[in-house]
Amino acid sequence: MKELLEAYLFVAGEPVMPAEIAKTMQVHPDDVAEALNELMGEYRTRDGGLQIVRLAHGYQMATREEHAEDIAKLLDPPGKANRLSKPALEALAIVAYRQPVTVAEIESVRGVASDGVLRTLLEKKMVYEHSRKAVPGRPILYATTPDFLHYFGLDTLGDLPSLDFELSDEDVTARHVIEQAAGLISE
Amino acid sequence: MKELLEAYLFVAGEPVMPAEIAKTMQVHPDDVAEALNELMGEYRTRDGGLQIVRLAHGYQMATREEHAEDIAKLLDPPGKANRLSKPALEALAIVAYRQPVTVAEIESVRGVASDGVLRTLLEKKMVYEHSRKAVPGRPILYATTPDFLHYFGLDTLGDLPSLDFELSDEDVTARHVIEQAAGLISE
Amino acid sequence: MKLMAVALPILNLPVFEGPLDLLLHLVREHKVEIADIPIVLITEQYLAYLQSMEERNLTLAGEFFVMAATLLEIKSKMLLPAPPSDSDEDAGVDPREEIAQRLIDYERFKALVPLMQELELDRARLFFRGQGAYGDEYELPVEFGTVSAASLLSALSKVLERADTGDHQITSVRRHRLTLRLAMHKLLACVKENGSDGLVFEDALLESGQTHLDIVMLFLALLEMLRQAMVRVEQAAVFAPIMIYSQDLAGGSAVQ
Repeated sequence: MKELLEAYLFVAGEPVMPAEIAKTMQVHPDDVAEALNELMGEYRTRDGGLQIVRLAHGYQMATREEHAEDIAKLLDPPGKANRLSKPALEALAIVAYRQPVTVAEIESVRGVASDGVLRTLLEKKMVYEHSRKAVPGRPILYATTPDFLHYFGLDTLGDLPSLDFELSDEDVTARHVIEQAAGLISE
Repeated sequence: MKELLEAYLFVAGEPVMPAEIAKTMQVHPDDVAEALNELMGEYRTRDGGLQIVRLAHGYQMATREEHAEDIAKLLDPPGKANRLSKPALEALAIVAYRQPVTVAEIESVRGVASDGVLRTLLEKKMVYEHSRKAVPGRPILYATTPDFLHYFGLDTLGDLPSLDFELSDEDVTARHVIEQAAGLISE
Repeated sequence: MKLMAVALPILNLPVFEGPLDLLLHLVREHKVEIADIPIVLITEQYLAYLQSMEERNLTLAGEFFVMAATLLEIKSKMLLPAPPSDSDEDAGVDPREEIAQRLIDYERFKALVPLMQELELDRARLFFRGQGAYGDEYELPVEFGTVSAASLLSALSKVLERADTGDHQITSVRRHRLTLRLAMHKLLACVKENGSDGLVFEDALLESGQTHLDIVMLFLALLEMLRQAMVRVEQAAVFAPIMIYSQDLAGGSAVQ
């Protein structure tokens, strides 16, 4: 159980809730919480590069504070070509074609939480906070930067490859609806 | 050093290269490789939920094989991953062992048109256009990518199974015939 | 009375990837060495197989016929009396040699396929950090400069495809069209069902909408419903889940 939890903490990449794990694995939530606390203690005793922290009602695996500067250096060394992970590329593609767009809109297309990758894209200066959407909550709308155009060798956004092909097997109605939607979203 | 490397392996989310770390941290690459190998051994001994594996010329943190089913359940991935088809694997094996290689060369081994499977392999980033062959028509030469190594859990091309393996269950005559043939082919 | 479907005789023929695959199968069936193919017999069987394929109206690729021609050529060479040899080099050449070499070469690579499948499956048992966000398959990050604008498009279409093949995918022929009115109706029903708990925005879009057209439609419906003040949308904090509430319940929740 503890080994599995350790593995799951690693792959999850977000705070892990004992209740959710208990439900999926069909065990008691208290057993999950107990195992997680035990694991947390082990990590503290081992004194390695990682720790387990309690965050937002959950447990999350994280690096230790003292390595923050070195990690930042290693992740973004000067002169090293920037790299984009698959999730980041997916999110960027959605921003590029649907901009300006909110995180919730990106997530609704990708089907997974996307605030993390969006933060990466902001850090890499691929997207910026364009404006706020005129709906309750006024969520941030993101758009691509001139750096984005530069990296992808584009002159203007109009140079992006046409989205047409994706509709190839759909009929004209679908095309019409999506154009309508694009119009509404950009309003 | 080892703690920092552990932390970096965790956040990197991709295979980390000792040479790159050494450059950023201004230490000797051998020291980095040594610390990484030590860490790898510690993880093996500890027998927890995680391991460090050698993949695509680097070191990457990953879960242990025995938790695969449970992790998949907990992650609830949006659909089964697509595996490569047999024809695609056949073509890929030819590229892997004969690279760089042209489509015509792949076809001459397989005896069937292979541009379709090659397109799939290009899309899946298993192969890339390496260069052009210096013959009339200058056909494209294909080679395997780091993604190929990663996808098959290999560190280097040297980790590919030896081409001789298949003789293990054949008789000596067959071995003799094939050796003879191999001699002829290489001539 | 219903017509009974006539059961076709089951021909238990394996599917062959190509002419070499078929030829290798025939050679293996006779348990002969590749270098010593009984060419007359094999050629006959090869042709018989092609014929049976044609009778079953299966389209045969040209490659199968090219191989047939090659086999026939070898056969005729084997049957002809050896020409008086002018030179020593000519004398020893077996007309089957080239095809034998190709078969040996092909067999080696064919044998690699199951091994590669094994490697593929073993590696798929490893999960990496943030795997949840990768969807189906982990991929190495791409380097800027090697990423083309076309890869953006393919990334987008992959996401849309994934949205298309959700768990609740309808296997029947997809011809239904979610109209805007229908989408609004559906969404409102969902919102009302959730009552004062509210409906999570993403759930609203992904729960019922399987095709990307459906998602777009539901999204459109939400915008339209907001415009008509049929629903209220709230977000507690940046990045917090966006909640949809029915306006009908506005008074009800205030009573508490």
